[in-house]
Formats: sequence, structure tokens, C-alpha cells
Amino acid sequence: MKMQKNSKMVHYEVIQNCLVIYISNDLDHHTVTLLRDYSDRLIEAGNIRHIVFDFTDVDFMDSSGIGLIMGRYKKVMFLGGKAAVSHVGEMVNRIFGLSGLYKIIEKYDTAKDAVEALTKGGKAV
Amino acid sequence: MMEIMELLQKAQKGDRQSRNQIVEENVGLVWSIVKRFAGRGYDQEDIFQIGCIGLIKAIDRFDVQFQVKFSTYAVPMITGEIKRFLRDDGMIKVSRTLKEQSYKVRRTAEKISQENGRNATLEEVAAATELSREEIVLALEANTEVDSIYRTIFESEGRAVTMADQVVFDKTTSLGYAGNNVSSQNTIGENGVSADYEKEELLNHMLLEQLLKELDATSRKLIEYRYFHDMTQMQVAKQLGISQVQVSRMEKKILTQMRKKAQL
Amino acid sequence: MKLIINNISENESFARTVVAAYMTRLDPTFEELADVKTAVSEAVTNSIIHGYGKEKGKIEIHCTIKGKTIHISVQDWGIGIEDIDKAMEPLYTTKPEWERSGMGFAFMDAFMDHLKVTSKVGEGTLVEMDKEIGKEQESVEPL
Amino acid sequence: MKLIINNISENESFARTVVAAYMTRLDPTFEELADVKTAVSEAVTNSIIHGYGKEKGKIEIHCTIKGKTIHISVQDWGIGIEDIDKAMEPLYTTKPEWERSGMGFAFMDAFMDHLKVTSKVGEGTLVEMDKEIGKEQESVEPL
Ligand SMILES: Nc1ncnc2c1ncn2[C@@H]1O[C@H](COP(=O)(O)OP(=O)(O)OP(=O)(O)O)[C@@H](O)[C@H]1O
Ligand SMILES: Nc1ncnc2c1ncn2[C@@H]1O[C@H](COP(=O)(O)OP(=O)(O)OP(=O)(O)O)[C@@H](O)[C@H]1O
Ligand SMILES: [Mg+2]
Ligand SMILES: [Mg+2]
Repeated sequence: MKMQKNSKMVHYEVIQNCLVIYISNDLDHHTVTLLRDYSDRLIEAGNIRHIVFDFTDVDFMDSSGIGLIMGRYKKVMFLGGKAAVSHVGEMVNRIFGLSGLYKIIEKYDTAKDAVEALTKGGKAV
Repeated sequence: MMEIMELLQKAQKGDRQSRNQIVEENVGLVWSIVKRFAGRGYDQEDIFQIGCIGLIKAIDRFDVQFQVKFSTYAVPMITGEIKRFLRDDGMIKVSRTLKEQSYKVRRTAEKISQENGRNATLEEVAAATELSREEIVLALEANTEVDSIYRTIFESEGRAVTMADQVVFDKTTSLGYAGNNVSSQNTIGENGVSADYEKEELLNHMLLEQLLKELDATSRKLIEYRYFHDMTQMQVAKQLGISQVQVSRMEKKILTQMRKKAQL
Repeated sequence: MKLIINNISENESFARTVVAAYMTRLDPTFEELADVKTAVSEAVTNSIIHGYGKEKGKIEIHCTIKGKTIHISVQDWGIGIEDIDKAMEPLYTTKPEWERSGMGFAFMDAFMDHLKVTSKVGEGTLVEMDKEIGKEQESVEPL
Repeated sequence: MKLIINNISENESFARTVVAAYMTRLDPTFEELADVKTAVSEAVTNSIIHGYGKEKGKIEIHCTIKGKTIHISVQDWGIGIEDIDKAMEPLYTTKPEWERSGMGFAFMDAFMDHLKVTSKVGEGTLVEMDKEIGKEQESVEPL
């Protein structure tokens, strides 16, 4: 995965204390390694409590993606925060479903819904 | 049948009939070369014409003193001519094309699945996108982000809206951060990305309108037909009274230009 | 067909593309394609991460088609697996510190019709799996 | 990477897709990719048609990347070529009755930077070719 250096390409945004990461690549062991460092730097750099992963642009994911989400979940959990996913396509949804990830992480239609829920206690789909 | 060397000598001295005869005798050669360029998205007839220009150049330039066969000389000449013609489009990076195709493939598969209430097959998507199965497989693996401008154009296919409208629509509905609950404190991260959406949206809006305005009438029409009316390149070609190759080249040029400008 | 690759992580996506390209002749659905790609990705990633770790090594992927069934095997000559039954349990991983979740084999099992793992410590691991393409919409139950 | 396939015609498009997938890591242009695919296709088709004919056989495709150059070899263990120089002439074909045009080698030569053919009658044929990807505006001048 090539991480865009182009500053016009927004890969994340911070809304209140919620970090939204728009994943723009398929997630396997190779790409996860890079994305992991990227998101951890963002979590550590800011006043972040919750994290949302948006999957709009993700079509393929294997168990490496589960590891990534779980790992970030553990990080924000220690800060008293929550993790959520949004815009999850069918293929990725199956992987999440099979892995039991939805028992600890909630799924929302859009990143906006997720942010609202995490910051104001809204409802998951 | 006259010796080829004799014909060549005559042709080079200006004898039209000899020249025509060589061309006629080598039409098959040109076609066999043209066939190798199949699948690159061009009209075979167009490439054949270009190939013939290469052949004529070969006839004019072949040195009869050479100890090589005329065909040995002509093949690279014809190939070279065709490649020069394809060059403009050929310089586009595959990664770019694949990303765009990937986006199209995914959307098409979704649409087919929804319409039929079952999973789309590769063959169905291949038929709908006019891509080969292999191209689809490659595209599926090239799933990195698509430039926002391409996404905008593609998603508005078939809808009677301007691209500028579409951008605003897109930003406010799917991202939805244009309102005042946005706190843009994105100063973290190595590149200090600024996600001031309100500003960026405005900028995009103006930029797109400007970009569209800057296009000449034909280019504008082309983009409208292709992306707002869901026409194939062939259909657009008919509408505009130009060849499909021209449509393809123009389209790629326009999009490249727009992307470049949009990234300023 | 047989594909032999080095154990570098770039080859994960390459390997699954090759298998996907190979199975296009069965006219799979997008879901079937995704299933097989995930399974191949898991097996190849395991060989890279667990089989070889920092060592250099080769991975061999063998595909055959019989009727409508694709048979895939992924072989490495890495460290091997001591307790295969344990390794195949969902959530079991020997590399939690690398954020592995222990779901690899579970996914291979869920997405393919059959899965067989053979391994010998110090000699390597062979994963064999197959899947029939074009079956009537089979449903995947949660684990 | 090394790919081994059977001599069936479905594998022509499969082989070029595999090479294409492999070389995407060099971020080639559309033209460069099309060139390499054509060359691979020609070599594999030759092995299938001329090398083996009606016999069953294997074809081995080997790709390596050094810097920005992709090196590809296509090997068969078929009938081999008697006169390589003659075989490489444009329009020379031993199978005009099958509508072959004798342009395969000419194309490999035109589309790749280097082409080398080694063959022994009764033992097989090895085609080696390479191409540098991402050259600055290479000009395609006639010979
Ligand atoms: N090719 C292999 N060589 C050696 N050990 C392996 C191999 N494949 C799997 N294993 C062992 O089996 C365990 C379980 O594998 P599995 O793929 O299910 O989970 P994981 O790789 O640890 O995590 P995940 O796949 O979810 O990232 C691994 O932790 C490892 O110890
Ligand atoms: N792998 C091979 N094994 C045996 N003979 C070969 C092999 N490749 C090429 N040849 C011989 O070389 C000749 C020229 O090959 P070339 O690919 O240039 O033309 P062709 O295959 O005959 O026609 P075309 O490629 O245009 O369909 C062939 O006709 C055949 O006699
Ligand atoms: Mg695993
Ligand atoms: Mg040939």
C-alpha cells in the first residue's frame, strides 16, 4: 500500500475526540503493517478517545484486518473509549461476522452515524 | 509477379502503380500486426490505417542495397508507427486505470446482485463492464482509493445533475461534515492534513465548475454523454460524429487534465 | 498450475490474484471468488509469518480443477506446526504480540468445502483445500 | 516467481494475466503492460502450438525483477527449433495451414528490450526476454 503523501488526500479526520480513519486499501498482512503504524501515530498524537474505521473503499480483508481492528480497540479501550466500523461491504461483513468481532465493536451505516453514536451515545445498526 | 526489389526501386522513383502493388501485397502483413494490438481498446480499422502509413514509410525508406528482407525492415516500421499513435494513451499508468476499473467493477457487481437477488457472476460483470475476466480479476486486486473526481463523475452517471452539484451532494450526504458540528483540529499526523470541509467543499465546487467551463463544447458534451447519460464510447462517437478512438483519447485527456488541475 | 513465490508480503496479493485468475474459467460468483481469495491469503500469510518468519523461503501453490471443484494446496518448508488440532482452533495463535487473531484456519475452513493440514516440525506445512464452484447459494453460519 | 502450466489454450490468457499481475509492482504504463502481455502470449502460444502440438506437456514461466527491469523466460520441452535464425524472420512459419502468420518472434522482439531464443531439436525451447519499465519517454524509432 502506498500511503498518500498528498495533503489533499484526507485519510482521516478528528471530530471532537473521535478519530475516523477512512481505509483506502484492501487489508492483508502486507497493507495492515503500514496502516497500523499510521493509526497508532494518530491515536498517540491527539486527544483521541474513540476510533471509527470506515470501510467504504475496502473490498477484501483477511484475518490480518481483524488483528488491526482488535489491536486499536484494545488501545482506545484503555483510554475509556470505544471502537466502531462503518460502511462495511458484504465481503468484509462476513469476515467480521465469522470472527465474532461484532460482539465488542459496533457497526454503523456511515462514519457520521458512528461518530454521533460514540460521542453522544447513539444506536448501532 | 514482379520481384519485390524491382517494385521497390520503381516505387521509390515515384511509380504509383508499383507502390500500390506493394501495399496490396502487404495488406496481410499489416493486418497480422494489427491483430496483435487487439484488446488495447482501439478500433482495428483505425490501427490498420496507421499501420498502412508505416508500410508506406517503409516502402519509401527501404534501402534496396540492404541484405535483409523487406518484411524484416517493414515490421518494426509498421509496429513503430502504431506504437507512436498509441503513445499518448499508453503513457497512462496501469495503476490508475486499474483503480478506476476496480471502482466500476465493484459498483457493477453490487448493482447486478441487487437486481437479481443473488451474487453476480464474473461473466455477468464482464459483460456489463466490457472488461475481460482477467481484467476484472486484476482490477479487484487494485483496490486503492479512486481519485475523488473520478468517483464523483462515475457516481453521477445517469443522473441529470452537473458535476458541481454532485460534489456538494456527495460531500454533504455521505460525509456529512459540512455543518457546524465539525471541529477541524486535524493538526496531528505527519503531513498536517487540513480537513476543513467547508472550505474544501467550496473550493471543489468552484474548481469543478471552472474546470467544466474551461472545456470546449465538444469535450463538455463528451463528458456529459459519457458520465451523465451512461453512453458507451461508441454511442458518444455517433452523437459527436467522430470515431470511437477519438472519443477514447479525448476522454482520457480531459480526465487527466481535470485531475491535474483539481490537484493544484 | 503450480506457482512458486518467495516469502515476501507483496506476494500475498499476487498469490490470491493468480488463483483468482486461474479459477475464472469456472465462472465463479463474486462471493466465491472472495472466499477462495481469502483462504489463499490466509494460507500464504501463515507460511510467510509463521512458517518462515525472518528466514528466506519459497512457497508453492498448486491448483487443479476437477469438474467444478477447485483444489488448492499451499506448501512451505518452514518451521512446521507442533499441534495441528490446537493450531486449527479458532482464536488460537502463537503470535498475539504481532496482533494475529488466530482466525486464519477458521476462515479457510469456513470459506472452503474441505481443509486438510499436514505438517512436521522442522520440515514444513502443507495446507490442502477445495471448493466446488457454482453450487446453489450456500449459507455461511457464524462460528 | 515461477509458474508451471499445462499446454492447453486456456492457459495463454492465464499466463499473461499472471505476468501482468506480477509486474504491477513496477507501476508500468498501460503500453508497457500491453507489450509484455503480448510477448508472453506469443511465447506461450508457440510452446503450445509448435512445441507440443497434440502431445501433453508443461510450460514453465519464470519472472524476476531486477531494479526496474522485468526478466521473463518461457520454457518448453517440446520438439525444439531446427533453424532459430530462420524461425525468427518475420513471416516465416512452419504452420501456414493453421493460419499462423509467422510474426510471433517479430513481436516479442519489437515489444521487449531483449530477446534470446535457445533451442535443441527434440529437447525443447527456451525464450528469454526482458524489458525495462518506466524508461523516460523511450522513442520508438524504426531500426
Ligand atoms: N505455515 C505455518 N507454519 C508454521 N506454523 C503455522 C503455519 N500456519 C499456522 N501456523 C500456526 O498455527 C497458528 C494458527 O494459525 P491461524 O492462521 O489460525 O492464526 P494466526 O495466523 O496466528 O492468526 P491470524 O491468521 O488470525 O492472523 C499460528 O499462530 C501458528 O502458530
Ligand atoms: N516453442 C517452439 N517450439 C518449436 N518450434 C517453435 C517454437 N516457437 C517457434 N517455433 C517455430 O518458429 C516458427 C516461427 O515462430 P513465430 O512465432 O514467429 O511464428 P508462428 O508461430 O509460426 O506464427 P504466429 O506467431 O504469427 O502465429 C514457427 O512457425 C515454428 O516453426
Ligand atoms: Mg494466520
Ligand atoms: Mg507464434
